[in-house]
Amino acid sequence: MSEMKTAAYICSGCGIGDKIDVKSLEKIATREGKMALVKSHEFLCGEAGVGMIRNDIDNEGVTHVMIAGCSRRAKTEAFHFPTTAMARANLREGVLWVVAEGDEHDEVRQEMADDYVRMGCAELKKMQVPAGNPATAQNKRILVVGGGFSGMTAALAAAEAGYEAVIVEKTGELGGWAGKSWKRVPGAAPYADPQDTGIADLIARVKSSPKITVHLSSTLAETRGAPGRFAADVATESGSVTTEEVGAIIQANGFTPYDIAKLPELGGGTNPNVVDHAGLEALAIAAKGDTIKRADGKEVKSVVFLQCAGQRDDSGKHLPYCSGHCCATSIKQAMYFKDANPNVDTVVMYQDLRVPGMGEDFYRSAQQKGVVFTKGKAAAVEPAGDGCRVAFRDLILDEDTALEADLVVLATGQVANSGVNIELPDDDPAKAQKTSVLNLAYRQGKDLPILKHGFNDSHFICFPYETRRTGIYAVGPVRRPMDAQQAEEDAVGAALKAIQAVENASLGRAAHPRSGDLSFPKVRLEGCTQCKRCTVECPFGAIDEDEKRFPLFNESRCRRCGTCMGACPVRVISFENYNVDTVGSQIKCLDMPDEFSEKPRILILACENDAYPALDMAGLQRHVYSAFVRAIPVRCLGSTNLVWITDALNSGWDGIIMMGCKKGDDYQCHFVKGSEMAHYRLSKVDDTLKQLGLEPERVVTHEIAITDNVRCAQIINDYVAQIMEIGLSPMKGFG
Amino acid sequence: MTGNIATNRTVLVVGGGISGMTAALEAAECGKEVILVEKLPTLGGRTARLYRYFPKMCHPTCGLEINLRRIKGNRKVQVLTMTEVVAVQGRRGDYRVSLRIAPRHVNENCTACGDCAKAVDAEIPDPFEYGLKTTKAAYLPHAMAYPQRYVLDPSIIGTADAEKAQAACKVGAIDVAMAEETVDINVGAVIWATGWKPYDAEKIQPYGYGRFKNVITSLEFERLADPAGPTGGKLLRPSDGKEARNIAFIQCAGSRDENHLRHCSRICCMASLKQTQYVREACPDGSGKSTIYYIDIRAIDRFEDFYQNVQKDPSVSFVKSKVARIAEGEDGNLVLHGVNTEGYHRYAADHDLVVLAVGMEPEAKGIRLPEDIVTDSSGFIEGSKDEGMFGAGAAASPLDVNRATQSATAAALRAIQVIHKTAATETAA
Amino acid sequence: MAKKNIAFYPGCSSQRKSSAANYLVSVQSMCDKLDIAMNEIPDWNCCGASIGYAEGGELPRVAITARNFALAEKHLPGQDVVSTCAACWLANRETQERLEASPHLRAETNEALGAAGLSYQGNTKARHMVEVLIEDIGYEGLKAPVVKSLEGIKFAGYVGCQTNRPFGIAGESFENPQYLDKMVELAGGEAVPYDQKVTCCGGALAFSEPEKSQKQIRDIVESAYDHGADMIVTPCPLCQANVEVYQSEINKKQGTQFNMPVLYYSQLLTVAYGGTAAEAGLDGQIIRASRLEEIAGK
Amino acid sequence: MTTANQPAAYRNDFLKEVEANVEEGHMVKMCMQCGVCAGSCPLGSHWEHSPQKIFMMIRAGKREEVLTSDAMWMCTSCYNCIARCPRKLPITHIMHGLANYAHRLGLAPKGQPTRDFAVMFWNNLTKTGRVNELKLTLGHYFKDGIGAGIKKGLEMKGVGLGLLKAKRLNPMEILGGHKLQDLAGFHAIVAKAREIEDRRRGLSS
Repeated sequence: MSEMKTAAYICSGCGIGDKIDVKSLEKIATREGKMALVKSHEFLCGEAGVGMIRNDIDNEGVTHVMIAGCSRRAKTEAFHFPTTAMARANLREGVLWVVAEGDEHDEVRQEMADDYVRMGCAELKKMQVPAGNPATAQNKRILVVGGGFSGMTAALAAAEAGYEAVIVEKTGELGGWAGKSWKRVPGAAPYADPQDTGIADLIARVKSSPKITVHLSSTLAETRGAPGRFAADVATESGSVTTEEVGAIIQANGFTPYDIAKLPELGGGTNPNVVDHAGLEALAIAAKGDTIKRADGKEVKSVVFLQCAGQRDDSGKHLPYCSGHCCATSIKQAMYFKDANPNVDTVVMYQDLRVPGMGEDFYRSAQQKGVVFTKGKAAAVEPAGDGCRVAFRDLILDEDTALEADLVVLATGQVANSGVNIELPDDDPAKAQKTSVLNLAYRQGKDLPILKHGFNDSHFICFPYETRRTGIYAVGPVRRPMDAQQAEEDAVGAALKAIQAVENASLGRAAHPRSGDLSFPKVRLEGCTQCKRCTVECPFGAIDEDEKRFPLFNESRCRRCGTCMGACPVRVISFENYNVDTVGSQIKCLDMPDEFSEKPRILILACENDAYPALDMAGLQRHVYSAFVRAIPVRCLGSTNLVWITDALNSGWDGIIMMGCKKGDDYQCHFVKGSEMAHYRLSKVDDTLKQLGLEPERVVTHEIAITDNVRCAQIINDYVAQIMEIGLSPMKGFG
Repeated sequence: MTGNIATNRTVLVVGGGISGMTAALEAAECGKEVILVEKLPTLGGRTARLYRYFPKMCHPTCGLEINLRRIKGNRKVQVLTMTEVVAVQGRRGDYRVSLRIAPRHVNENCTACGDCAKAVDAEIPDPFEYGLKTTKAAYLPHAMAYPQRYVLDPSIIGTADAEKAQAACKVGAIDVAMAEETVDINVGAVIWATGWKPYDAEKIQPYGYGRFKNVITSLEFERLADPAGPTGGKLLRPSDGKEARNIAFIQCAGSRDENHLRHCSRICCMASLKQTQYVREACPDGSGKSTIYYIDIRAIDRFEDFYQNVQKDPSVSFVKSKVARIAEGEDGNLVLHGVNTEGYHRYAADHDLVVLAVGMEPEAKGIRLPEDIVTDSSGFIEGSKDEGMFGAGAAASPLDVNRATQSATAAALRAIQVIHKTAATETAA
Repeated sequence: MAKKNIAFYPGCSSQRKSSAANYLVSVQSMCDKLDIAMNEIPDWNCCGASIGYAEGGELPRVAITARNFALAEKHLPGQDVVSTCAACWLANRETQERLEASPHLRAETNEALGAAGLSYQGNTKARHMVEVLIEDIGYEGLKAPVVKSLEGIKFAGYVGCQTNRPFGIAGESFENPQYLDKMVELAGGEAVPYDQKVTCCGGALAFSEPEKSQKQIRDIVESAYDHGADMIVTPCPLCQANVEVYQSEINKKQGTQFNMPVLYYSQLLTVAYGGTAAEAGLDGQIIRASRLEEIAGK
Repeated sequence: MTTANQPAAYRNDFLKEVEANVEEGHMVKMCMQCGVCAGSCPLGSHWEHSPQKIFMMIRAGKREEVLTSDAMWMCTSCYNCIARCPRKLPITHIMHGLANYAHRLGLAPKGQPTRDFAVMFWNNLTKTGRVNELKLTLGHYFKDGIGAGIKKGLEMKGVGLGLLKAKRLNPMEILGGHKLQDLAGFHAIVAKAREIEDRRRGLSS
């Protein structure tokens, strides 16, 4: 890297020059910021302004640029200098638009702008343009665990885009549950009849694809590595082991039907004439489109489907969730009977009929065929005569009644084959009972973290593939209960994410949400005390431990949130463009007014994803807040290192507001646990405050949503008032 | 047009809502060139106008921020706003697409400083707020608008207001003479992520939307709940600005109805369950009451948890009934007439605000799609016969956001497959 | 040659000296002014009305209505079959729809008609007089002959059921149809907002379930008073009869003081077109529309 | 056709019977129990079973309860239910059809006033081809006997006199009134139609 040459550019446009003394800012950038070049411009983001910067970079050897003007979120197209380190001082959204208008505020407004220029310069000098990983991982094959409908669809989707795929299937054949079904719920207009499962075609395409390798009767004995360089030991039943080198993993190992034996009151496991969906599919396959016969050979003349059997249960005995597909599946199976013989009495007993979207057409079609739907809740299924007697509450006719049928089908739910729940303690018997699917050689556990009810779903609504293990994607019913139509979309989507993961890995780029980021954590191992906080706290399981028990960073698993950096008590972890010093130097560079100035200084550490945009938008909408605050964006509140807090307190800051995302069950932190970790660490700040003889109110945290633009202004103003009441920090002048 | 030159290796994404942005970004982050066109002046689509998402009660703009940052940081995605597709010719792997770009009258110089808005007098119904408030005729579509540039409403072009706006702009961003442009581009695959529109509630006559002021749509209710919305987040009813305390949510307003939309719109049950929590939040003293009138509550998979929690909420009650009709009382209150079919109980229930959980209709319904495109009976896009064009998100099916982005991700791969095959064929030749 | 020729199907209530005789009289006067020639279908029979269902069943009802079409086709070829009565129009339209939809039903119907040497071809169109006025003459055309203004009289436009549902007049809404209001206004009167526009008067159940029906009627009249109406105007003979005739009953039983004239749109238009009270059938009102009579007398 | 008194619950027998014999009966199965019909009926508060409930009872096999219900007889033919039904069930017609079927089977409630009136109406109109309003009115008043008829007639005297005065009730109708020229043809059509329909239903006229 060539020698650093810094330059500061100060924009006086958008009214900045009218309210703020730009000459003073220039002076500060030169004298205090020690910028080699300092220039101002009345329209910096315009062609001439950008041209000026570009020229300095190209011809004057400028390597580091500090732009003081609008927020870092604005004018990103204009200020696009990818080879140059850049810091932005937010004079517009952060000062001009939020400080109250009027001459009486000129002084504090100017001080605020002055400080932001100081901070911008300080940050800039500690930054480097990320050089990227020189040794990126290049394997681009996709491993698919599970050879059912989802798995085969995913493998084919990858192959069709030019990527090799490896399928590892536990059983001796491809096809999964769909392969054991007579037909599937229709996935295209007119949504009137069951359609062919398409499984035979999928199997044929998989087998004939030169890009797909299939391992049958195989499981994963161990999976090591990271995106772009996974090594998976594929063990066959016979004991032989093959190692497959792959770049990304799709986990599509499906579901297990909820055990009907757990529903004895509905005849499950006790009555031979009570089956589940899978049992009925077997009977339908045996019938080959003809009249369906029971296991005992009797032709079924009447059948009842009991929906939500062992599902939507709030007693804690059965599955609490809805499996989503069962209404359509029962409709499909009811059609098996009606299509073969319209005279079969076919009743679907439901509580809420759940056939979203075009499923409504499928529902209508079943009614057209004479399937009777009734809103009711079954109480008991007992043997009666040659068949069953279903006692139920008829919710429409408002009576307890009963009906008789030759066969009862229980619409039980899907239980995810998600492997081990890694969050459980090792001695938990529930953990011991489960067999791992992926057998990841990760510090943080063998399988994907479970979101809820045993499914490996993403927690994010906007980002359904954001699992907590980069480059590993759960798909199909292991991710969320679903039907074939959804599984198909899911599998194709997951294939894309796997492809993206290998492409990212090959270039050393971060995945979402910091997609494209080339920085990655660097660690000074000589300073490391092997405290393991970084490995434990990493939300993405990116850090292992090497044989000497030092942290081993797997860059292509890392999402660049900086939680490890925040966790590190000895501050040996850093990013080239974001580190303890980039923030620390900003905290320490202020022109701190003395204790008697009545001008407190409040530090805001704001999550760049939500809180900082909220502050920006407070500005955009001109919600006035105190000019005593100085906001610094952080990648995640989880990257907050406690040294920043102690540094700030020691430097005489009067208060600190930490603004992060919501934590808890419905967390909104983009890095899963960052916000929670920050809160946890801060619970220990009290000791520091006590040692310094400071009030606990000097450090506060708030959960801020991106919509909280009015609220964050209010929080600031209330806090400043509170600090004024407590009094300014006695620490000033000691820093 | 500036930036990338489109080729038959380029993916065109039509629609800049969450599905379109997702499809564009997922393809671009796999290394593909993408052109993303949006009809409106800003990206963000319908979801940007929602206050919160179910089931986490998180904020749609949170994901929007991330997606915008991805777009800002990825030069492979080229965004064209105020742009519509007017024609598609050619075939899979080699389409010629005509784009029509409407004049924004504000160029790239715009810094979003707001001087033009101050200068202009004319006000228009704020499109972002469904007209629940007005905005200046020179406006930034919303706080997170991208591109962050103002727009001049066509109604002031040729008036003194436009001149005033131009005079007020210090950076020469306003171009009153800007004209409509037509551009032809070459692309290999097209993803239609044109999204959905709310079913026209006025057509559901017995509910009196458009006749009774206090009958509003679920989308309008989102704006009322939003602190950045027209009422500052207070649930004020339109007739008299009184805080609504006894709110009815009518499910299947247009959906599951052969007089209106044949399909189930999937999201509305969860949307109303979510909105009951806005009511709860708005009335911390517990004085807020929500009543959901439904046929079936369709809270599938773990959404069931959310449903069960709402069921436990004493401020929310459920009536299994499709409301027959609504009558307006003198005080602006509304009387809902119907029968609870669980056991047959007739009601005439008084509410101070009625929210219609309006159904989703494909936005593309009614606009001319290329002939090759296949739609289902409700007008949702199934894809093109030549398998080079794909529907994504709510353009393809009534989907919630999570499933829409999933669908968009899948569509991105399908488009990549087309590009891959085109490239392979051309290399081979 | 008249501007327009129609095959007129009066229906039982609108025959001479029947309960809607005043409707017939005023429609005739109105059509004269508009140059519409009403050619009565020779030897037409009752449509069966809705209430015919219990004894009639489906096919006999369809068959007797089809007989009227068959007669129109035979004697008045090419002319639309136009009714003034809601029930007649509905029966005609439903019958036509079903015969179009089901070849089986059509065959059975023709088998029945064959017993009288008739057959249904399906080449006429069943319409309501209001449709002829709005679609063929147009509001402008309806306004043209107006010579007297009904200024100062407030009307509640009561559409009722069967002129409105399930078919309704094209372009109108089920819940808030506007055409009566427009007719009132083009005649110079004032149409008051009215929330019982499409409420059911009880129909034939006015006979069999008088208590239940009279509750409906009470709502309809009361709301007209509440909205400041002087008179009610309607397109339906059964609505007219029920709402007018039972006011005295309701007064007697419930102590109300209803005295609200209930008129046909054709009566309003006839007066506005300069017709006499007799031409407008105003002498057929049980509750006299004195203010309208005054205007007609001027 | 099954005519067992109490068919087993949720067996298709009665549904099939309805589909075969009731006007538009094939649409009963399409109901999704939203209840908009029940809430739309002007006389809804007076009956025991709403249309949607009747449809559920048909599917549940409650033959006797359905056919003896008074619900169908409360229909004013206002068509609100038809206009609003999201499944486009022709509810008015189905209710009429059920009433007709129950009546033809002799199961409809005895003395149900609308049933009586409806029968009278049909007989009145088929007699001469057109409705004789005077005879219809008188017949209706006197359906419960002379005494009740006179009482009812006196009660409604005002109404009758009003119509008479307004020349909207013709006392001469008592002598015959309007009558078709080809009455024989008309009767032949009615008879033939009924014969065909009864044949279809397996009933004898």
